[in-house]
Amino acid sequence: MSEVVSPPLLEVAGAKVTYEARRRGGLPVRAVDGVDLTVQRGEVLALVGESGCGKTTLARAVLGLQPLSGGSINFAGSSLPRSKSGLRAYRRKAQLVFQDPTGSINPRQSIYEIVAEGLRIHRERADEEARVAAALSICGLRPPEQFFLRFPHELSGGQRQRVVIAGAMVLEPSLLVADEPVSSLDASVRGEILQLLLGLSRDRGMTILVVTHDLGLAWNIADRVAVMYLGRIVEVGTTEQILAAPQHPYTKALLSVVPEHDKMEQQILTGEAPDPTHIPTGCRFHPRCPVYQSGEAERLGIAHACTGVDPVLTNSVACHLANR
Amino acid sequence: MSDPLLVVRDLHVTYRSSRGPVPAVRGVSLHLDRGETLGLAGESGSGKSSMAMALLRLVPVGTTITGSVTLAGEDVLAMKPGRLRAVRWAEAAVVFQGAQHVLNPVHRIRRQIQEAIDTHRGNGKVADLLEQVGIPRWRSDAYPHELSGGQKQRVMIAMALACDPELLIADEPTTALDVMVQAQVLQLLADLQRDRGLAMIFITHDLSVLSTVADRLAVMYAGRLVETGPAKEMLRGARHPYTKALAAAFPTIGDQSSRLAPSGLAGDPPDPMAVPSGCPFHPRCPIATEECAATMVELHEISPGWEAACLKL
Amino acid sequence: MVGLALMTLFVAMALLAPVFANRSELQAAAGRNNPNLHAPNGKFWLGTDEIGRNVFALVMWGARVSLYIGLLATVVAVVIGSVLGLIAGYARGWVSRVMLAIDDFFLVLPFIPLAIVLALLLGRSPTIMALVIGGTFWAGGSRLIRAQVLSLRERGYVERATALGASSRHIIMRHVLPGVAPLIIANASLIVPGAILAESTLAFLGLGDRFSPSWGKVLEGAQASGALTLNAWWYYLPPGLCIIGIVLAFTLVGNALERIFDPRLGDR
Amino acid sequence: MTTRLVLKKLIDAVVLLAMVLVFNFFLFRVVDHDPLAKYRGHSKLSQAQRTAIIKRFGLDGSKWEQFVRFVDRTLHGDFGRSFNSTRPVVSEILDRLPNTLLLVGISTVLTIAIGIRIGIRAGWQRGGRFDRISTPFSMALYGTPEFFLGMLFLAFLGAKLGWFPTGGVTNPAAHYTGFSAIVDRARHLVLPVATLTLGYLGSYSLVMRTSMLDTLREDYLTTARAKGLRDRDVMRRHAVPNALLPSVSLIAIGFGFIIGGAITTETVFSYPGLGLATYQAIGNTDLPMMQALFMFSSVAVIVFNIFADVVLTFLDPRIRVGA
Repeated sequence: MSEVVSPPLLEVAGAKVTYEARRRGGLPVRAVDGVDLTVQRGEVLALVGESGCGKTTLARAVLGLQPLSGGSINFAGSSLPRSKSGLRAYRRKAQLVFQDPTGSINPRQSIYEIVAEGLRIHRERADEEARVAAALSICGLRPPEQFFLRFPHELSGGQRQRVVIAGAMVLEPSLLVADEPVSSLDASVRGEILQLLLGLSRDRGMTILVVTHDLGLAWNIADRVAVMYLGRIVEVGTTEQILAAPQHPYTKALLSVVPEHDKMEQQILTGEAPDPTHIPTGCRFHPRCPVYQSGEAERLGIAHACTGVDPVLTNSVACHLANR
Repeated sequence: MSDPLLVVRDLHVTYRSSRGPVPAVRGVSLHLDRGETLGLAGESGSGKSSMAMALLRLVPVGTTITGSVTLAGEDVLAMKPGRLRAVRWAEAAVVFQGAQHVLNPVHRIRRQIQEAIDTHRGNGKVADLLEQVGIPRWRSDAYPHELSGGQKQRVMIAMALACDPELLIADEPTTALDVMVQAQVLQLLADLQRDRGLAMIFITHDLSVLSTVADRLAVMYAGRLVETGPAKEMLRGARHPYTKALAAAFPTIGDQSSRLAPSGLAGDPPDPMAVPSGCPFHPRCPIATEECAATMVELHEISPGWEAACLKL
Repeated sequence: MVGLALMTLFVAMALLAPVFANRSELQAAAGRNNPNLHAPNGKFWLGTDEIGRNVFALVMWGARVSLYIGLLATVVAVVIGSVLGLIAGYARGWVSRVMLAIDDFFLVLPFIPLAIVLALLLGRSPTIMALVIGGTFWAGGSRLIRAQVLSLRERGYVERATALGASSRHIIMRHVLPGVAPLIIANASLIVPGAILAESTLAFLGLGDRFSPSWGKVLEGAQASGALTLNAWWYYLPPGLCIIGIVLAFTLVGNALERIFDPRLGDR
Repeated sequence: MTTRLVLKKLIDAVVLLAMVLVFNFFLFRVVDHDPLAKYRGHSKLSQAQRTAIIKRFGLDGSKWEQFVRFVDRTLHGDFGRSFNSTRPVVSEILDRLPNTLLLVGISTVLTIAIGIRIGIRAGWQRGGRFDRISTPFSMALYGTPEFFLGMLFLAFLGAKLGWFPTGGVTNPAAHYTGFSAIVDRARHLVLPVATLTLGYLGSYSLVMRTSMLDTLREDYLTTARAKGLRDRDVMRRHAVPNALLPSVSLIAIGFGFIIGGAITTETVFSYPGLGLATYQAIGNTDLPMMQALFMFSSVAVIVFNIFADVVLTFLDPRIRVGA
C-alpha cells in the first residue's frame, strides 16, 4: 500500500480532569482519569458509557471548555492552546452540538441570528447571509430564506436541532462534538438527525465525536466505538468489533441490556452508576464485574490482578481476563 | 374466560387552554385482561399519558372526558368522588415518569408510603414493601433527595404496590434512568408483575423497551390508536407504516440493514390543535395516497388479534 | 387594563395640576383670606385645610410630588439594584460574595427607620427624599436580578456561545442583558408603588416639604389639625384614596408585565 | 447537622450586627459633620457649655477614638442621653418597649396567621369565589398605607361612632383596677392592632397565594391525588407544607416593614411605644434617640430573620442535610 497515513485529527493522551467536590471536605471528583484516545480525520467515533462515567467531561475538555489537570490533547498535530485568543481561534475549528436543542438556542433570537452568531463572534462579516443560507440548507432547512426570520418556538424539536447543527457548520469546522444529539428528540425525528450527521461525515468528510449512552445510535452511524467506565476508556475498536464481539465484561453487560438485543443473556449489573469520588483500586470495574463476582476470575487465577493491578489498554481492551 | 379487567370505549380527552380546547385523546377503545401487560407507545403529544391519566380521572380542572372506562365492572367516569378516591390506588395505582418530582420533598418516604396504606386501610408494611423492591428497610427514614434516581423509582413502585392493586399504570417509568438502572427497574417490574399477577399498562416512547415487558402493544398517533396486536410479533413485523418507522428508529444491533443507515421519518409529530384531515399520519406516510387525506380510517382487524388503522392494510 | 386606565388618570393629574390650580395656592399665604377647614362647595371642590388652603389644589399638586418622588426613587433603586445584581450574578469569587453581603445587609435593614435617619441627616426636599428612598430600596430587586443572571449563565445557549468562542462581553451584551431586561422593567413597575408608599409614610412622619406637599404630607396635615375628630373627611379621604389608587395602578401593570415577560406565569 | 446549621446562621447574624454597628456609627458621625448643630438651642451655648456637651455625648477626640468609645458603650448598653429629655436613651426605650412589643407581637401573629390562611385558600381554588373576593381585597389592603387605614378607623370607629378610644394605652381619667383595667387596656389596643394587622395582611396573603400557585404545578400533588387522598388532605399534607417554604423567607424580610408600620400606627393613635418615640425624635431632631431606635429596630429584624431561618431548617429537610 502506497497510501500515506495521515496523522489523526485528535489525540488524547493520559488526559485527566479532577475537580473539587461541591461540598466542603468532599473528596475530589476524578471525572476523567487517564484517557488515551485518537480520532482520525473523517471518522465518526462514538464515546459510550453510563451517566457519570466522564464522557461529557471528556468532550468538554476536547473543546477546551474544561481545563485538563493532567495529560494532553493534540488537535491537528499541535496541543490545545491555553491562551484566551488561542482558544477562541481553536473553537472556530471544533464545534459542539448539544443534547437539548431547545435550551441551547436563545428564544429571543431569530434563526438567522442564531446561525450567524458564530460568524459574528469571529468577526467574519463577509458573505454572512450566503454562508448562513448555505449552512441552513446543508442541514436540511430548505429553502433557507424561509427560516431566517422565524423564532425557535415556531420550530419543532427536530428543526431546532438542525438549527443548532447549522450554527456549528456555518464556521466550517473540522471537528464536530455531538453530546447525546438525539436523546431529547422524539423517536420518529431521531433517525432524520442521525442521517444528517452521517451525511455530514460521508459527504463532507466531517470528523464527528458523538457522546452517547445509546449503543443503537453507535450502530447506526459510528465507524468506531470507545467504551468509557469511571473516567477511563475500557475498550475501543471498530463498531462491528465492539458491538458484535465485545471483549470487556463491562461492554458485554452494556450490550446485553439493550432492549431487543435478545441474542445475549441479560447481565444486569447491580448498583447505581459508579461514583467518581471513590474509584476502586485494581481494575476499577471489579466490584461490579460479573466475571470477578461469579468467582470465575478466582478460578482463572487472575483475581489478585483484578483487585490489585490497574489494567492498561492493550489490544484495544483494558481487562486482565481479555489480556491474559 | 372472565371479563376483562379494563375496558375503554371511545375515550376522548379534551384540555382547556388559553388558545381553545386541545383534543389530546380522540376516540380510543381498548381492553386489558387480568394479569396482562399492555404496552402503550407513542411520541410526545400522541396522547398516551393523557389517556392513562384519564383512566383514573387524574386530569386538570376544566378537562372534559367522554366515552366510558370500565374498571373491574364499574364505570370510572360515572363514579362519585368518594368512590373514585377509594378506587384510586386500591384498584389501580400509578408509577409516574421521572420520579424526580413525584415524591414530596418534605416528607420521609416511609410517611409517603404509609399514607397510601392508611388512606385505604390496607395492612401492608412499609419495610416489607421496600424490601420487595430492593431497598434496605433502614432507608425508610430517608427523604427523597437522599436517594438516587433509580432508588426513587423503586420507592414509587413500592408505593404503588402498597394497597395491592390489580392494575398498575406505569407512565414512562424508566425514561429518566440510565441504561443499566433502566434494565434493573424493567426487570423488577416484570418480576412483580409475574409474582403478583398484576395487570399493567406500560407507557413509553421507546418501542424497544416494550419487548421485555409487554404481552400486547398499542401504538398511538395524534390521539388515536393506529395499531394494536401481540407484542413480539408486532415488534418484529409491524404493519402500520408509523409503527414500522417507530420500530426502525431503535435499530437491532447486529442487523446489517440498519448498519450506517439510520432510518427516520420525514416531518414532525402533529400539533394536537391542528391534526391533519383523514388519516392523521398521511403527511408523513411513505405510502400515502390522495385517498388517505380524505378518508378517516378506523382500527380494523388485519389478522386475528391484530388491528391497524390504515387504508392500505 | 384597569391598571393602565388608573395610571393614565394619575399621570394626567400630575401633568395638568398647573392648569387647575396655581402653584402659589400651596403657600401658607394663599389661604389667609379663606375659611379654615371649610366643607366642599362650588369654589373649593374639596374644601379647605386648617390654614384655608384649597384641598383640591393640594391633591392635584400632590400627584406631581408623589409621582416625581416615586419615579425618581425607582430609577435610583433600579440602577443600583441592576448594576449590583448583574455584578453579583456574573462575577465569581470574592466580588460576588462581597456584593451578596452588601445586598443581605440592605435587605434586612429596617427600611423606614433607615430612611428616616437618612432624611433627618440629609434634608427633606423631594429630590433628596427620592434619593433616600431609592438608595435604600434596591436590595430585593438586586437579589432577583442576580438570581436571573445566575440562571441565564447556566442556559444552554450561553454555553453554546462559549463553545463558539464568544467573549464575556459578547455573552453579556447578547444573552445576559436581553435576558434580564424584561425582568428589570417588570421589577421597576413593582418598585414604583413601594416607593410611593414609602414616601407617603415618611411624609406622614413629618419628613417632607411643607410647601410642595405630597399626598402623605397632606395626610400629615389632616392628622395634625384634628381633621379626623372634626369629621373633615374632604381633607383626608381624597389624598388617601389617591395613594391607594396609584399603588394599585402600578401593581396591576407590574403584574401584567411580569406575566407577559415570564410565560411560566401565564395562567395565573 | 442541624445544630451546625443554626450555629452558622448565628455567626451570620453576628456579622450582620457588627455591620449594623459600623453603619450606624458611620451614619451619625461621618455623614453628619456637626451633630451638635441639631442640639436644641445650640446657638446660645457658651464655649464651655459646648465642650461639656460634646464630652457628655462622646463627640470629642478623633473619629477613630469616637468609634472605639461608641462600640464600647453600645456593647455595654449605653446609648447616651436623649437630646430632648436628657434622660438616658436606654431608660426611654425600656419604658416604651412593652407597649410596642404587645402591639407588634399581636399584630404579627394575627397577620401571619390570617394572611397565610387567606393566601392558601385563594391559591388552592384559584378563580373560585373565595379567590375572586379575597384577592382584590388583599390588593386593596396592600395598596393602602397603614396609617391611612388607622386614620379611617380613628375617624369612624373612634371619633364618629365612639366605639373605641382614639389614643393612648389606658384611660388616664378613670382609675381602673383589676379586670376592668385589662379591658380598658384591650380596648385601647383594638384599633392599633387592627390597623397594623390589616395594613400588612394584603401582602402576606398575596405572597402565600403566589407560593401556593407555584406549588400546585408540582407532580407530587398528582401523586397524592392518585393515591386517593381527599382534596383537603392533598392540600393540608402536601401543598401547604411546600408552599410555606418560600413564604417564610419573604415574610421574614417583610418584618422590617411591620416595624415601619408600627411607627406610623403608634403616631396616629398616640400610642406611647417606640414608634411614637421615633416620631417625636424626628420632630425634635433627637439624634441619640434616633440612633438607638435605629439600632434597636435593626436588631429586631435580624433576630426575626434568624428565627425564620431556623424555622425553615426544620420545615425543609433539603436544607438540613445541606443539599
